Amino acid sequence: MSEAKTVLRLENISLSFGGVKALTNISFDVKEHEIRSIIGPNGAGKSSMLNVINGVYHPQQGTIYFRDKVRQKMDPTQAARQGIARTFQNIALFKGMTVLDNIMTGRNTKMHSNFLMNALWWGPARNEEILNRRKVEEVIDFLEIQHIRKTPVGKLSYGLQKRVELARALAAEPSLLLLDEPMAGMNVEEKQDMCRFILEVNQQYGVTIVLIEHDMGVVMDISDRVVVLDYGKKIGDGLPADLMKNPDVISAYLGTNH
Amino acid sequence: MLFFTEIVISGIFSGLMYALVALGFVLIFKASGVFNFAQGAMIYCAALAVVGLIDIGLPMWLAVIGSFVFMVFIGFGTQRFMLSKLVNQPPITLFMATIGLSFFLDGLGPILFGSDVRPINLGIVDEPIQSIMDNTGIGISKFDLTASGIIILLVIVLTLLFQYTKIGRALRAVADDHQAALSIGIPLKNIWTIVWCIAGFVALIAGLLWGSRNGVQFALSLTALKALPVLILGGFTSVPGAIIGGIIIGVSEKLAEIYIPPVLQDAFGGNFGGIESWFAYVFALVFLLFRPEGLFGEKHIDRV
Amino acid sequence: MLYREAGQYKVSYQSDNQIFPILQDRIGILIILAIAVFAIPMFASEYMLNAILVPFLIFSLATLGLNFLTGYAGQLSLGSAAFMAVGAFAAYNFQLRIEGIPFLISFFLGGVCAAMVGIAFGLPSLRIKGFYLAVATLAAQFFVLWCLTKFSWFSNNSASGVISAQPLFLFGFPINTPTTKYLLVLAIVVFLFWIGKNIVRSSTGRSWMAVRDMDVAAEVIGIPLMKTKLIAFAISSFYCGMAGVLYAFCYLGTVEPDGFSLELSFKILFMVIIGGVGSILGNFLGAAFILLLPIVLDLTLPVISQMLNLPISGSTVSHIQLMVFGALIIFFLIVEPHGLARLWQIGKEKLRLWPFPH
Amino acid sequence: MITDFNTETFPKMLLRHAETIPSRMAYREKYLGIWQEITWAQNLEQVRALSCGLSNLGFNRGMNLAIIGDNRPGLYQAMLAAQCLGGVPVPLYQDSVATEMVHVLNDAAIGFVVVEDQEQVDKLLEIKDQVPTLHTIIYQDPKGLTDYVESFLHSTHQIQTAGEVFNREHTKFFMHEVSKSQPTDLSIILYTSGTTGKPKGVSHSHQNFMRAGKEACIFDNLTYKDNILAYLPMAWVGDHLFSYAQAMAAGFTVNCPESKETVMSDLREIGPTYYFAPPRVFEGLLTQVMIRIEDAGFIKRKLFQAAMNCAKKFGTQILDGQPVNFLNRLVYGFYNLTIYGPLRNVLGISRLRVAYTAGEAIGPDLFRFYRSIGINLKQFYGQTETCAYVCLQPDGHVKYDTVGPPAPGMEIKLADSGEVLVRGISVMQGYYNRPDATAESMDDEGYFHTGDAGIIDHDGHLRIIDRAKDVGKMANGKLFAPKYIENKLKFFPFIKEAVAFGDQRDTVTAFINIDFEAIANWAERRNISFAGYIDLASQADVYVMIGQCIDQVNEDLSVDDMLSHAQIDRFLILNKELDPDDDELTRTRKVRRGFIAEKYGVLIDALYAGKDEQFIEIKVKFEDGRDGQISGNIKIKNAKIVRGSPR
Repeated sequence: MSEAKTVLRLENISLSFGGVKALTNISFDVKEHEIRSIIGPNGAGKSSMLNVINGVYHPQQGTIYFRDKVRQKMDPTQAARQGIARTFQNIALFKGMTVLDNIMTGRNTKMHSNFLMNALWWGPARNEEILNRRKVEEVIDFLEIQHIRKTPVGKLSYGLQKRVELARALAAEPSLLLLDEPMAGMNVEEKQDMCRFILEVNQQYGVTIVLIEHDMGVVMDISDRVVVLDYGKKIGDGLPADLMKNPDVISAYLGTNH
Repeated sequence: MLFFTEIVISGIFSGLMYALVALGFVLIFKASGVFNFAQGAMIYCAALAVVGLIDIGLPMWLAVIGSFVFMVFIGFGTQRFMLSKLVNQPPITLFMATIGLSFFLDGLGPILFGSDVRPINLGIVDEPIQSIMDNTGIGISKFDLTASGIIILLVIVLTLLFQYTKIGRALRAVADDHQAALSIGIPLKNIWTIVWCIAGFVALIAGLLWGSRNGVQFALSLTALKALPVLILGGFTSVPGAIIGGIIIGVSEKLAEIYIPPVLQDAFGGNFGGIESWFAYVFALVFLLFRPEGLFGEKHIDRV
Repeated sequence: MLYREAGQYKVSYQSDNQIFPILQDRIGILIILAIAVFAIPMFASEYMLNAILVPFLIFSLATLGLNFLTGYAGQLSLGSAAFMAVGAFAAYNFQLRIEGIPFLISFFLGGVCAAMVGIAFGLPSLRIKGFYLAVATLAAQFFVLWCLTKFSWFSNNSASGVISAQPLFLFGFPINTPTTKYLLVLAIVVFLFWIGKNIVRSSTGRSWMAVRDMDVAAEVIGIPLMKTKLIAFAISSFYCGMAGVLYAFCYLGTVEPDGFSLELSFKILFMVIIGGVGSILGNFLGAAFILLLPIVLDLTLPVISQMLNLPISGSTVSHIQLMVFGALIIFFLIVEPHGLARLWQIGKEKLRLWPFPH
Repeated sequence: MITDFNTETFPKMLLRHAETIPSRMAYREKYLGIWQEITWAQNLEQVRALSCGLSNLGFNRGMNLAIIGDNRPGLYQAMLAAQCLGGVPVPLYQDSVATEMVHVLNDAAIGFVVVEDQEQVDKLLEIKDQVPTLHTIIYQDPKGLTDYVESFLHSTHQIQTAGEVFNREHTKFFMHEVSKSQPTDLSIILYTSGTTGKPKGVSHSHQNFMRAGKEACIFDNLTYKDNILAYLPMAWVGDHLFSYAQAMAAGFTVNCPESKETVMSDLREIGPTYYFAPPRVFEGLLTQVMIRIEDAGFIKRKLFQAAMNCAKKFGTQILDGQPVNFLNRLVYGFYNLTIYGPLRNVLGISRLRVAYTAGEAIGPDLFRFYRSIGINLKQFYGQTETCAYVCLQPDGHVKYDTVGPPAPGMEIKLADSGEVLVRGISVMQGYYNRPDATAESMDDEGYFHTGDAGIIDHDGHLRIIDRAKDVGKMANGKLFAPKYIENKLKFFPFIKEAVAFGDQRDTVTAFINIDFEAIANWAERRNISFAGYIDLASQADVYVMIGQCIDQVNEDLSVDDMLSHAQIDRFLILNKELDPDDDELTRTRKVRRGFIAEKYGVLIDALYAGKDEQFIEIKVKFEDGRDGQISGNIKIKNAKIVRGSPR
C-alpha cells in the first residue's frame, strides 16, 4: 500500500447545512487501487462525505486534492468526467427505463455524438451507440444480469436493483468508485455475490474504491484501510485489524448494536 | 409626481386584488402541497353563483350564502373525487389535475348559473373620495378603499384563525410535515377539505369584488392567473408574501403600462398598449432567474 | 395472438436497436403507411382531409413537441401555442421577405426560430422546477403573442396581426388542393416522427429521461443538466414551431396571434396527458382523441337533449365540452397516468403472450 | 448412401462442411446480448488454430482431452480439435463437484483439460494434486482469471493465436493429421453415471457415432437448414448424439443459450426446428402452462379448455395423417390459429419439425398433450453404450407405451430373462480400461446387454418395463417391475419421484416424493395453508389426494395380466426431495434403489410392519455444501387394491 500513490486527499473538510454541522475538519487520503472504507453509526456523515467527494455538496472549509491537483468548486458532472462514479444509499435508478437503458446512461460521458446526429441515426451516432452497447453488455455479463437486460428496473428485487446501480457506475469505466452501502438490505447470498463483484472490480480493473458499509464482517474482510466517523468527526483511521483495538471506535461504533 | 402617486396607489389596490386571489392558492398549497390552478375558475364560479342566485330572485346576503354553500360542495367534491384518489402522486400530476378541474368548473358554472355577463352591485360606488381629492388632488376610489379594507380584514381574520384556533394549529402542523401530522392523529383528509372550503370562501370574496368591478365574465378566470406571478414573488407558502408580492406586481404593472409604451412607440411607431397582459409574468420570470426560492421562501438542499 | 416471435433472433445490435424489432410490427406499420399514402387520398372526402386528417397530423406533431419536454425531459410547459405562433409567423416572414426561397426551407427556419425562442424561455428551467417552471412558460405564452400583435412588422402591418399564408409551390407544382396539402403534411410529420423516435432512443433521449426520473443521479453520472434541458426545450419548441407552420400554411391559411391562445396550449397539454406522457405513439392517439371528442359531442348532445326533451343552446354544448375535457383529464390522471399509449401497450403485451395472461 | 460413411470421421466431416456449406452457420451462441454466429468456414479455421495450438503444447495422437463446461461452441470445437489430432475428448458433467471428477480424470489419465471458466478452473486447482497426470488447463472465459499465476493455465485465445502461427509455419501439419484419422479410431469416451459403483468410461469409435448420427438424420430427414438448442450436459450421450454427432453429420446449426436462467427465452428467440428434452422438461413446461392458464380470465380459460378437448379428440390423428372429417379439421384449424399456434409460439417450439424425448418413460397424457397441439414429439431408446441409438419411433407410427421398432442398422432380441440385447452400428467398442466390465456386458455374438427388461409387441415395437436387475420376483414368485410402477406414479403431475418395493415380499409398497410446485399451487387454490416442503408433504389432504393417484395406478395395473398382482398396498410421502447431491438419484435423476432402501430402511420396515407412523432422521447436503439433518414423523397410509379381471 505505502508506495502506491495517492489518488484523493481531503484536508480538514468541514460541511454544514444552515448551521447544522455535518462534517467537522475531516482529513484522510485514498491511495491507488485500494478499498477504502468509511464506517460509523447512522448520521455520522458518511454519505455527506461521499457527496463532498463527487461534488454534490461543497464544503465550507477544507481542500480536496484529486490526483495531486487542488480541486476547485466543481459539480458532480465534472467529477463524473474525471472518472468518479458512485452508487447511492437508497437506490437512485431511473425508474422509467429498462436495465439496459439505465446502464447505457452510465456511458453518457463516453458518448459524444450530438443530438442532430442522433436525430438522423447517422453513421457515427449509430456506430457509437453500438460500440457503447457492447461495452454495456460486457458489464452486464460481468455482473451476471443477462436475464433481466430488458426488464424495467421498477420490477426488480432490491438486491438486483443494487446490482444494476453498480453496473451503471461501472459502465462509466471509473478510476474511483464510491459505493454507498452497496449491501444494505441484502440476503447472505446476494451479499456474497456483491463482495465478489467489488473485489473483482478492484483487482481485475484496478479501480480504487471508497466504500460505506454497515456490515462490519464485510468491511473488515475486503477493505485495505478504514476511516471511522462519528457525529461528523473522524475518530479513527487505519488498518481494519488496528481499528478493532481502538477504544474510541469500539465505544462509538462496535459497541453499539452492530 | 401627483400622477405618479395616483398610479402607484391604484397599483397597490389592484395588487391587493391579486393578493386576494393568491391567498387562495397559498392556503391550499400550505396545507396540501397542491398547486391549485383552478383557483381562478373557483372565483369565476363563486361570482356566477351569486349573480345566478340573484337572478332567480334571492336577496344579496342569501345569494352570497348560497354561493358559499356551492363552494363548499366543490371543495368536498374535489377532495372526495380527485385529491383522495391522487395521494402520493408527484406534485406535477396534481397540478395538471387542477388544470382539469379548472376546465370542469369553467364549464359547470355557466351551465348552472348562465353564461351572459352580469354585474354585481355591492352598493359601493366607484368614485373618488371628495375630501382627499380636495386636499391632495389625488383621486382614490371609495370602492378600491373599501375593497382593500375588506381584503386586509380577511387577511387578519385568516391569520388569527391560523394562529389561535385548533383548526389553525392543525393546519400549520400539516403544512410543516404531513407524516408528523398524521402520526399525532390529525385527520389529513378533513383538514384538506376544510382548507378547500376556506379557499372557496376567499374565492367568493374575490369573486364579489372583481365581479362588481368589471362584471362577472369568463375573463375573471384568466385574470386570476395573474396571481401566479404574485406567488412566484411572494413564495407559495407565505401569506404576507402574497400581499407584498401582489402589491409589487400591481404597482410595477401599472407603471410599466404607463411608461413603457411611449418609449416603444418612439422606437417602432404603432400602439403598444396591453402590456399588463404579460408584464407580470415576464417580471416574475426574470425575478426567478435571480431568486428561485422567491422573496421569503428558503433554499432547500435535496439529500442524496 | 397475432404475434409469432419464435425464431426472430437478433445477430447484431443494429437489428436489436431498430425502431420496430418485431417483424409483425414492421409489417403493420408498412400497411398503415400504405393506407395513409395511397388509400386515403383516393377515398377520403375533402372534409375528411381538411377538417380531420390534416389537423390530426399537425396536432400530433405539436403534441410530440410538448411530449419531448414534458413526457421525456419532465419539464412542464404551458406555452406550446406561443412556439407554434413563432414558427408560423417566422415562416411567413421568410416567405415574404426572401425572394424565391423554397418553402421547405422557410418552414425549417420557422422551426429554428421557435427553437431559439424556446431556449430563451427555457433558461429559467435550470434554476426552477415543476409548476414554478409552468408559470414561467406562461410568460412565453403571453409575451410572444403580445409582441406578434403589437409589432406590426411581424404581420407585415396587417390589422390585428392577421397573416395569410403564401401559396406553396413544390418544383413549380402548386400545393393547393386538400389532397396535396395532406400529402405534404403527412410527409413532413412522418419524417419528423422518425427523427423524434431516433432522438428518444439515443443518448439524448436517455439523458432526458434520466433528468426526468432523478436529476441528482443524472448529474452524478455525468449528464450535464443545463445542456440536456436546453436541448429538450430547443427540440420541443422546434417541433411546436413546425406544427405552427403547417397549422398556418396547410390547415387554416389565415391566422392571427390570438389564434395561438392559452386555450390551444392547454389543448396540446391534454393531448399529451391523454395520449400518454413519454410515448411516441401516444401523440397520435391523444391528438385523435381530443380532436374527435368535440365532434362526437356535437353530434350526440343534441340527440340526447331531444330524447330528454330539454333544449340546450350552442354555448351550453361548448361548456359541456369544457366539463368533459376537464373530467377526462382528471379521470386519466387517476386511472391511467400513462394514457392511451399505455393501454395500447398492455393490449399488445397480452397479444404477445397469448394465450397466457402474463 | 450409408456405405460411404464408413470412410467418414468427424474431422473429415468438418472439412466437407467447410467446403460444401462454408457460409452456413455451424454454431450460434448468445453472448453479450446478441447471437454471435460461427460459419462452417470459420469453424474450420478456429478448430485448426486450436488443434495446432494444442499439439504445440504437446497434445497428440492417443491422448485424452477432458472437457468441462456448459454448452459452448468453444468446447464443441475443442472436441473436434482433439479428434483432428487423433486424440479422444472426454466430456465431464460441469455441475459435478470437484471430488466427483477425480476418478474420471485419473481413469482417463487426463493430461490436458479444456474448461469454460473460473468456476471449473477453481475445481481443478482444488483437486490437482490428486490427479498426477494433469498438467495443462485451458480456459475459454478469462473473466476472473487474470490474476491467476499458475504456469499451467492457458486461455483458448493464447492457444489459438499460437496455433495460427504454428499453422503458418507448418501448413501441411493439420491436413496430414486429419487424413490420418480412421473410422475405427476412438472418437469419444463418455462416462456413465451408473446407478451403482464408480462411473465407467464408454468408448466409441468415429463410425459408431458418425453412423448413428447419419442414420438418425436420414430417419427424420434433417438437413443443414435445421436448428437445435444445445442446453443439456455435454457429457451426456444424448447431447453428444444430437448436438455433436448429428450436427456434424447433417451440418445443422447448434445454438448455445446465454446462461442457465435464459434457456427458456433463448429457446423462444431461436425457435429450433429440432429439439430434444428429457420428459421432466416437457413435464415442467406443461405444469407451467397449466399454472399460467389458471390465472387467465374466465373466457380465455374456457376457450383454452375447449381447445384442449378438441386437441385430445383429433389432434393426434391429424398429426399422424389419419382421416378426420372436414368439420373437425376446421374446428381444429380454428383452435390452431387461436390457441395451439400462439401457445407453441410462446413456448418457442412453434418451428419444431421433430422433437424427441427419452431417458425415463414419459407419461401418456403428457406425451399426447404435445402431439395433440401439433408437435411431432417422439420417443427413442438407447443408452450411452449404444450412442443413445437403438429404437426410434417413426412418423405416423407412434405408440405411447413403446419406444418404437429398432432403428436402421440396429437389431434387438430378448434374452430369456426378458433383458433387451442390442447389436448394430452404434454399439460401443467397450468400457475404457475395463475389459472385465466389457466382457460382462457384451456376448461373443456382439450383442450388448442393455440391462433393461422389455417386451416386443406384435408389430415389432419395443416396450421397456424396467431395469432387468430390478425386475424381481415377489414372494409368490410372480414378476415385480418396480420402475414400471414408479413411472405410472410419476405420470401424475403431483408426484415427482416414487420408489416401489416388493422384491421377495408378498405385497408392494411405495415411497412418494411430491412435486412441490404443483402441489403448492393445488393447495393454494384450495387455500390449504402450509409452512414449507416438509409441512406440505405431511398434510392429510395431500395424503388423500396422493392416495387417489395410487388407487388410479392400481386400477391400471389390475387390467395388465402380467402385472395385476403387483398393486401398491401401502405408501408414505417422504419429507425430503430425493437429490443427486445426497446420492439418492444419479446425475441423470435415476433412482438409486439400493442406496435408498438402505438409507430409509426404518421406513420400509415400518411399511411392512403395518405401523401407521414412523420417526426418522436423515442426513442431507444443503445447496451451499454444508451437511445437515432432517427429522420427523412420517405417516403411512393404505391404498385400495383392485381385484380387477385380467383381460
